[in-house]
Amino acid sequence: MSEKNIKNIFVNGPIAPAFIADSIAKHSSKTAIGGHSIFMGQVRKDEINGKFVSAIAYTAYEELALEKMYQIREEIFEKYPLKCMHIYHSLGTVKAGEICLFVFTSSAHRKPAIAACSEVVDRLKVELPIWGKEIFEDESHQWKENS
Amino acid sequence: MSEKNIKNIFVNGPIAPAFIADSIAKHSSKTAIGGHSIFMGQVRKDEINGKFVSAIAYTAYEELALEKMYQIREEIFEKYPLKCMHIYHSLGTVKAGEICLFVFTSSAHRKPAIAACSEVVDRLKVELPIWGKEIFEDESHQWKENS
Amino acid sequence: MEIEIISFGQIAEFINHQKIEVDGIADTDAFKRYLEDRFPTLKGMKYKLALNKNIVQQNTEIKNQATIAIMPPFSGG
Amino acid sequence: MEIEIISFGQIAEFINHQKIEVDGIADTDAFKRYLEDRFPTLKGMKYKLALNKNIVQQNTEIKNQATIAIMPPFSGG
Repeated sequence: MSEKNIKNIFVNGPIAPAFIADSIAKHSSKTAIGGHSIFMGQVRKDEINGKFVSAIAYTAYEELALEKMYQIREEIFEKYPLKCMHIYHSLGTVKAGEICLFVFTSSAHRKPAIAACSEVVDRLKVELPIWGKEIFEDESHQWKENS
Repeated sequence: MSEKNIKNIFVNGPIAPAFIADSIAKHSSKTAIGGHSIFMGQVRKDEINGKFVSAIAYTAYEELALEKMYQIREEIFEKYPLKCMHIYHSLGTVKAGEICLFVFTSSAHRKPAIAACSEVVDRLKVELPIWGKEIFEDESHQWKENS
Repeated sequence: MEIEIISFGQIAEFINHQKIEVDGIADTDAFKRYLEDRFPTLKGMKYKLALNKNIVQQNTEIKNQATIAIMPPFSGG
Repeated sequence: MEIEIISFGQIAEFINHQKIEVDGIADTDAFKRYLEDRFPTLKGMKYKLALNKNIVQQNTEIKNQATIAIMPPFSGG
């Protein structure tokens, strides 16, 4: 039995703006917070060889991703004086214009929240076993690569 | 007659999470965007000499603030490849736990949005003629100072 | 000449918005001396002036019907 | 011995989840040689292994009933 509190970060399909609003609203009782930083990833309608991306389908090695995210979370809380950190990533299909990633950090003063948010985004792109399949309007696909 | 498109940034009272959600949702048609960065300032219930801050009342030299914000906006768009930038600051009373500042930047890739958002927050705290009066639970007050 | 004075934040607690009729205030340095003389509380405080909506960075000539804002340190955000 | 193979992303398009019965695969380096021999497409690709949910950073011993994940470069976010 693990004593680690491994949180789920995965949601099925896109992350709705109303979900983000709820997440923000929940922090109004946390009156030690002075600054919130949010990053959201949105699926781009990229043009690749004359075809437009209509959606990205995400899959993940979920257990490993959650374990890795747990480690990142621990390290970020060690490094920055954060009050809160929330991370959500889509699985399944997210259409162009929809949100696939939501990272939300909060601290008493603005700088730790901003630095932590940026660092979490950088790290999760590199370290989490998640894959995006870019689906074109003609239903052909190619596998996304993070640059 | 000025040809400059000077945008208002001021809203009366706190900035509602639902307003932020609407702002996010409006970007789903902008499918060249890949990353959004948001900063939100929240009023802290600080304890100062045994008394708790219950709210901050904001006033501004509005015309000068909007002119200055226009300059900052121009310089930030010059410096970073942004798709969008939205800024809102409260005037009047904002209670502890409520949001008084909302900065929202978007770009094709994440780094410009994140860097621009952070820089705008830094600059507006230093450069915009806005004043916060911290109101305590006993209705006494002191004037906030940005550190 | 006529100068309109506006004030903000903590300074608005002891300097009201007002129009003054004065002579011999040729520039912003002279205006600061006038102000600190009339409102001694100001001497111990940090403040900036804005002349006709431009923040004063160096001593600047004041013309008739100028509007001068007296601004304590900013604390927005 | 028995090894469970799971695969992700582009690699899942040509390597299915499967259990294999093999002998003589003592470590992850040997497993890679086995894989690339059986699935030549893999030779031209970047990929990482995870052995029992630990990302393989260096050659590691494989024991019976191991689960090995074959993972192309990550592209989340």
